[in-house]
Amino acid sequence: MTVRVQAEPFDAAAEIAAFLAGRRSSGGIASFIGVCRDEHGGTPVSAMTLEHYPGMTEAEIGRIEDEARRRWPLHDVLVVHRCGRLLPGEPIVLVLTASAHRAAALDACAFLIDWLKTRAPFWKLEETAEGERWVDARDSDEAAARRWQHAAA
Amino acid sequence: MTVRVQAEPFDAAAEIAAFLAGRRSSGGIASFIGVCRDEHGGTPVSAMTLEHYPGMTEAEIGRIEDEARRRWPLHDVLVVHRCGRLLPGEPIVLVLTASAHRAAALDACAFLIDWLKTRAPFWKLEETAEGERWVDARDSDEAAARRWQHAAA
Amino acid sequence: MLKVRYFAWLRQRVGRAEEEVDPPREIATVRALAAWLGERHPRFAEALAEPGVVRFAVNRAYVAEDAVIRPGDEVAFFPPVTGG
Amino acid sequence: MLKVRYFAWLRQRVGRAEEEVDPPREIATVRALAAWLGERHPRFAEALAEPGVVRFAVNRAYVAEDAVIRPGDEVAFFPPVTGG
Repeated sequence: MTVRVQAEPFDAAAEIAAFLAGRRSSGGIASFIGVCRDEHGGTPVSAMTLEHYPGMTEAEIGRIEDEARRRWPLHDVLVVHRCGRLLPGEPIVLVLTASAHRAAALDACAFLIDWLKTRAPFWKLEETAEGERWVDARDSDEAAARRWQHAAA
Repeated sequence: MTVRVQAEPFDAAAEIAAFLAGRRSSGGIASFIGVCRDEHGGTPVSAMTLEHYPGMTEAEIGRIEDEARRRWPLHDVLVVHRCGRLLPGEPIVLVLTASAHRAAALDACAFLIDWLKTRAPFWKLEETAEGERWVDARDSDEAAARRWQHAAA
Repeated sequence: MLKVRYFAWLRQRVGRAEEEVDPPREIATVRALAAWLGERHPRFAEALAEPGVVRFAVNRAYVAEDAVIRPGDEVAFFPPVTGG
Repeated sequence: MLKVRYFAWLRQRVGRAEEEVDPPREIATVRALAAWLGERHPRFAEALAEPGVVRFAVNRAYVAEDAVIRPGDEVAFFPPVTGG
């Protein structure tokens, strides 16, 4: 099982330790950890709730992972994503890739988080002193995902 | 101190745990871990010795880090690199970057390892059943480093 | 019968997370279903009128507006995603 | 006096990791020093003859072949790096 969506906090470093254990033929391991920030656009954020679409989320991340494996020779992939309520400093998402060489690991990691940001059905609701607000999708995320459309493996 | 060259093995996951601790304003943490592989070009590798140029190594990695900080708004950078004798499965290098957003963290991490591969004065000597052999520099590493020459921040 | 689901602020606007609906036979596409649902939920109709604000999924996979719907399908409407 | 250092297989070819040398005054650049050292170490001269095989550093920073050297400098010769 390489995709996990969970309400419980996770320890990103412990996930990386487990992913590395016994790995002797993967020369490159890349990771991205997205962390809940304590501010957004200058406004302090005290907590965040991640709503998602159970069932579709796992299926969609699975499709994104399949696409990454089709493009790069990956030994392993792990995606862990929180749902529910998070506090600043808690990891939201972890993407881990392993390949024989670094380029495939790094590119696949960037691809996975770019696609996940624009395709996985999650929505962030921030808690601020002025109340709750839904985070707007960013055009820059769409642009980041689009750059992979014509990228060769 | 954000650059360390050491003969002692290091625990990449523990370094990442320490790097993450208390971080509440960095939304994106990217890492690359280079691992000593148990084969190279089809030949089993039983161990590897990393020779380096003490003094120049740290200075050169420092210059690479300065360049990365000039190009991207980084909150923090850590580079740990082994020297001496390593066994398959042991981490050779860890590059860690933290930024407010993911693109800067991911791009800076890829830049740092690409430049480190072509500029930091390390040389790999592999131990195989046929004896010792120096690893050849790869043209693909030079190409990977060159792609950053014209890249905007 | 169809199961319809709403997420995030679209869910809040509609006032419910999901509903079972039984539209007339001529409601054969996601676009037609959305328009039909908009008659019941005016604030959903408002969101639909803005281009690019509502995304569509049938049976937990993204589809275009002209995707055909069949009895028993789960149809979801939601704003652009913001995870990761 | 200059301190000269060799690394990796270049060190093995020369047969030493470092040496103190005192070249004549007209040896004013890294290129000239390398040629002068090649006379003492034939296998170093062989490596120098191959284009792109030897890299140069003065006082622990990369330099081009025409970099000027001064008494007290530390000059290093090494093959393309293979770390990371």
